[in-house]
Amino acid sequence: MLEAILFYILAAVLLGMGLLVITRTNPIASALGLVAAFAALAALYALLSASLVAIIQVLVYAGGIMVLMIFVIMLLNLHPDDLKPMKAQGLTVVSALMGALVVLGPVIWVLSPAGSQPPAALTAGFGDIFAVGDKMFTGYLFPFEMLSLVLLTAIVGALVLAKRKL
Amino acid sequence: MILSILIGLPVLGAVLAAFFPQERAAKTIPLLASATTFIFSLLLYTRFDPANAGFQFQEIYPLVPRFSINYSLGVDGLSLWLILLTTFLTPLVVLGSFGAVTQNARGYYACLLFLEASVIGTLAATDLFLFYLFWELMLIPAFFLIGVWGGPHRVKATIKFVLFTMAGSLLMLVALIYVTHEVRSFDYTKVFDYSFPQDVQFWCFLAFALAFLIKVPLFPFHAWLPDAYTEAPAGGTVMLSAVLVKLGAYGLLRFCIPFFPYAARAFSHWIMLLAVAGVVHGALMATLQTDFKRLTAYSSLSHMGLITLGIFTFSLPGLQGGVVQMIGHGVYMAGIFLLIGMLYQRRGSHQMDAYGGAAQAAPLLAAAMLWMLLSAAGLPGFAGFVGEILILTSAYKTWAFPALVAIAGFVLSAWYLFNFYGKVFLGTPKANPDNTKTNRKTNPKKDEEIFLLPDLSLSEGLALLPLVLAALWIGLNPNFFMDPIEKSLDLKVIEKLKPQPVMMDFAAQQRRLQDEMESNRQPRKKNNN
Amino acid sequence: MDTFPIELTALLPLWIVVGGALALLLLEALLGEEGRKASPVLAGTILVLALGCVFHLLSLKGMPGSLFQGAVVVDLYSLTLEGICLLSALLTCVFSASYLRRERAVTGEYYALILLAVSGMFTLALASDFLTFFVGLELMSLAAYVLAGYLRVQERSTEAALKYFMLGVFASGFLLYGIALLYGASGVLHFPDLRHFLEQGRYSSPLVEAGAALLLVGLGFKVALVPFHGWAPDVYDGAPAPVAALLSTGVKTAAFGAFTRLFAEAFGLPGNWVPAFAVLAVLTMTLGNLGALGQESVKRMLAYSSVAQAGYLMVGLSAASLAPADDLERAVAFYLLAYTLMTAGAFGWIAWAAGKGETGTGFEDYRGLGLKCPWMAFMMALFMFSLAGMTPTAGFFGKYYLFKLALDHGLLGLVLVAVLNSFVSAYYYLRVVVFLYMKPVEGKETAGLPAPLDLRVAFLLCGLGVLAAGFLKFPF
Amino acid sequence: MEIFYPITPAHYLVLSAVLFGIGVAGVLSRKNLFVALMSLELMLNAVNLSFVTFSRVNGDVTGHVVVLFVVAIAAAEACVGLAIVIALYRLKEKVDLDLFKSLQG
Repeated sequence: MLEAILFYILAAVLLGMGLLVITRTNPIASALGLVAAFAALAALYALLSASLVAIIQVLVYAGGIMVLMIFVIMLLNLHPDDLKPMKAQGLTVVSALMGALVVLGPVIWVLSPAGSQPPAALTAGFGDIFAVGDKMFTGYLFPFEMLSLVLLTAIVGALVLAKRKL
Repeated sequence: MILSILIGLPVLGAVLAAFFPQERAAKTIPLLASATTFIFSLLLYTRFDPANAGFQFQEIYPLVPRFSINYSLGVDGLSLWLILLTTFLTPLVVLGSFGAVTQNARGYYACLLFLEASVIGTLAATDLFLFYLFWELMLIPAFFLIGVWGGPHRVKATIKFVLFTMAGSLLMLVALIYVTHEVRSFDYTKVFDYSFPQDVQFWCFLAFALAFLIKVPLFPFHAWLPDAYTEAPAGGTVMLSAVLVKLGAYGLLRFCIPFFPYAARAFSHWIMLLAVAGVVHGALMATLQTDFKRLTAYSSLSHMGLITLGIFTFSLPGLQGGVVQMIGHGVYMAGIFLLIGMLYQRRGSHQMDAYGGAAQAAPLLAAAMLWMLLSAAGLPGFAGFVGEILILTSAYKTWAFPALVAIAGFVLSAWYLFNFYGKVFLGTPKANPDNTKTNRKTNPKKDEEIFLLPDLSLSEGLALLPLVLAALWIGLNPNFFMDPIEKSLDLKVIEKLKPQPVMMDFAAQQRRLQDEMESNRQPRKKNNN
Repeated sequence: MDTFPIELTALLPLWIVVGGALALLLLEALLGEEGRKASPVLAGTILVLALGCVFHLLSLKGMPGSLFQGAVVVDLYSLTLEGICLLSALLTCVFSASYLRRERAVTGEYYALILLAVSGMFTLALASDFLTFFVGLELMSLAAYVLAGYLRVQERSTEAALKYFMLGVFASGFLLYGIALLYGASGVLHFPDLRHFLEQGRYSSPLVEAGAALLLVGLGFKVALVPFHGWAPDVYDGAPAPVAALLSTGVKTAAFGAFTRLFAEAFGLPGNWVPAFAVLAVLTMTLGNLGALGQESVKRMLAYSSVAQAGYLMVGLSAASLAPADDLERAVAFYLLAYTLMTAGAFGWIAWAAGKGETGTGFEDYRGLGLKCPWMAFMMALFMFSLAGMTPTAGFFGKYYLFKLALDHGLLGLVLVAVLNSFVSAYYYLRVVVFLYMKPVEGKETAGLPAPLDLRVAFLLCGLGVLAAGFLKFPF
Repeated sequence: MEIFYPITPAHYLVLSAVLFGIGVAGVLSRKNLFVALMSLELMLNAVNLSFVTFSRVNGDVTGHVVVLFVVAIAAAEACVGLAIVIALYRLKEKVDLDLFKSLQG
């Protein structure tokens, strides 16, 4: 019962904040909405016994990516006139939302065996740093190495695109 | 090796001509290369064994081993004369273009030689894939020849030509993939021996025939021809009319009919009707033209209709007539178009109105033209006669109606050809349009210069002489051409067309092929070990 | 060394390229101006070295198969894809060298980014599980976004980067969702495990289908299949021409190569994908060609043409669930090789001929160029003939193998549509040749453009490759 | 009431699908670059939720590994995306997608 109450509260926060993100004119408001949504997500991860992921979500997303984004928004210091309010695009939003609901939701709801089966019994330490780390550094060592190159590329790319002189 | 050398020599000539730094050498190199090719190709005739209906001078090397595509060449009665015709005409075209082509001459000759090589390759290929490679390859030099050195509307003409030809060949490619997948081999003789089920025959025949009939061209598919012939430079028109369109007829004889005899018989009446429609349409259109190059283009269309008619009689005289007419048509059309090019070079016009009384100024040119026109009109003793008579008589025996209509078309052809001759070469001389009225004020000239129409130069005469002699030789001694090919035509086309007494069971045939493949594979494995 | 070496050496080309990227960055940082000048040479050397390494590995017997606990698979197919990507990158480097000098925008980072993109391509070509696949795709794409916007003082370049980035990440979202659903259904990420799972037929939900469909949408965006192609013409047109060469060849090769492996090896379900792929193929070819028909800029025409070319590949891929994986991979790999040679060549040619700031990319700008620079123009004509699929060029052989594959498995209607399309495409490809050689020069005579030696060598190799590729022995 | 309680993995999946839909709608409808970027982040996070849920269902932490990878990649993407925004801002002084029309046609 507790899980259900928590789930519904978190889901409401998540979706509400998500809608906030895509409807606000001021990007700062959107960004704050996104932070809140990420926090709700982290809590949901915790509900799903993914402790490490929940922590990382807060640290990296809310703590890293969002700070970067807000920093850039502040840096560019946009004039409020530059930020046009949402025009008559409500229709697009509604249709996209309806599309997602109509197509994806029921497909998963009705057809997923996961929907009806009880979840697997968990081993001790499921989702903690040891279990995840063990998996990451054995079966997924190669993509992990390549991930370092992704970050390198991002750094070099940002440098190339944003530095003053070519 | 003879055939490879025959393909290689023009390619070598083309490359040398294109790379040689001096423009002067650009003329001698192509001439040397093409003349050598011709002399070398005579070996084909001297060593050809008329008693053998199969392929001779065979060469086989693997080309794409994984798909068992081979570089395999061979010559039989069907292709012998067409190869010789090609090698015979190319040096003459080179020689005849000396005066006409002044801009980017190196590229022009390179294209010409390249075209020759690909034509020889097409005629000599005995692997279906290789055939297709060469067949499509012809398009590229022809595209450049018309498009770069052609007349004012050359771009439209060359695009039309390429797209028409491509449309046909792409469908043929699909059929070719299908056929070779069915037979599991690209080898000509393997496909030749295979008998396809009837519905396959229908569709594949249509796909193959479309490609070849566009090239010939048969009546409703001829829209590219008048433009391409008119806009191409003289040498290009010669190659088109004398050599390239023959490949359409050759394709019918070589692939379409023997591969799909059942469908060929079923469609033969339709094609005969269309062929005759082409004869009449070409003749009628020719009478309406004021541009004599266009007139000749339509007359060529008309004559090609006759050749198609001869082929689809499916009788030995008709086929022989068709082949002889191909050679004859090649020779006299080459002559006529070269002469037209020479006239154009002197006056800059293809309009009959711009000329008149040219025979007085240039008697040799007029005589050569008359000679060629007589051949074209089918006067006895000249190149056009034998083929025509053979085709018309055998067509009459097969189906009287189209033959009679075709004869009517031929009477018309004499009329428009001589009308053309009369307007251009007889009557009172007319002034060169370049020098009339407005031009005369700014650029006063003497009267002689106004009517100036110089006679043949040495190189032009040399280019025409062999054609004049050949036109007579074909007319006087047609057996020289018909005898060596009789056996091949008989065994490769006519025999195949006879209704098969017992159609082999399809499944059994597949099994036999598979067994054959297995047995082929095993000894090879042993060799590897 | 006759048999295959162990894990690390089997991935040697990758290590060489990664090391090269790091070396270039260090060079730029430590030597500054001097390092900049040397960077194209160094990048070229590294790529040649890696290419040699790939050739050596190809010649060895006994492929190691999967390595790193199934994360990657080294076989003839992946090595061939690596070779094609290296070829594309090498050509891009040569085209870039003179282009960047002309635009005064030489930096070591540019070449480092190319090498990073190549390592992403390698990862993608080698990938044998979804995670590696995704990481490779992102590595490649990130470098590609930046390269597309490299000339950021030009509006068109930055805009291309933006459009590419937005749609690229958008597509990644779908792709990732597809992976999630597949993971949910099967509980595995490795391709062979997924196949095993599907073959057992234990799954009872359309989760797999929904996942695969989302995957298809995501990949469709990445390789620009209609109706997910909207970004491609703008990006290829807006990006600097040498980068467009890389985006339309190397990036596409890796993405398509992995796409093929995914659907040939992971989803080997008979008949399931034929209708979906066939529809995509028909749409992609037809709309790509129709788009190209109306263009007045050669660069933009090439952009649309590369969309259409993806359609021909889809014709072959339609047989994915019918044909043996080997046959399919062979046909696709050969087509990608041919496509890389001719498309990279064509974009490189634009990079050369368009002049400073890429001001001359229209058909009209190339009037009579064939007479001024006959050999360079001839190369472009050769690429056009190859793209149009005329014999004996590589483009013809590529199309032939793909169409043959589809036809052998009974997709006659699809092949007829493809043939019709390739007929239509001949018109606009030949139009380039018409402008080069057959239109009289109007207005003022311009001098022929100078072509540096390295460019000439690159074009010559490209041209020879286009002519000879069909006859060479293919690795597998 | 049965569909609301008890909470099954399907609930999480639907939540994830709706969040994904919101993200897609944001990307499609908003012309402001920052909002578009944030919507892209929403999409990736929605997928992450699916991964974590499936991990729970399968009792296998592979999904968690994927999520960690996605977080890193999302950071890299945000980094490059913001760099592009800055480059654009330097050219135009605006960050509106509508302004960039020179490439259409």
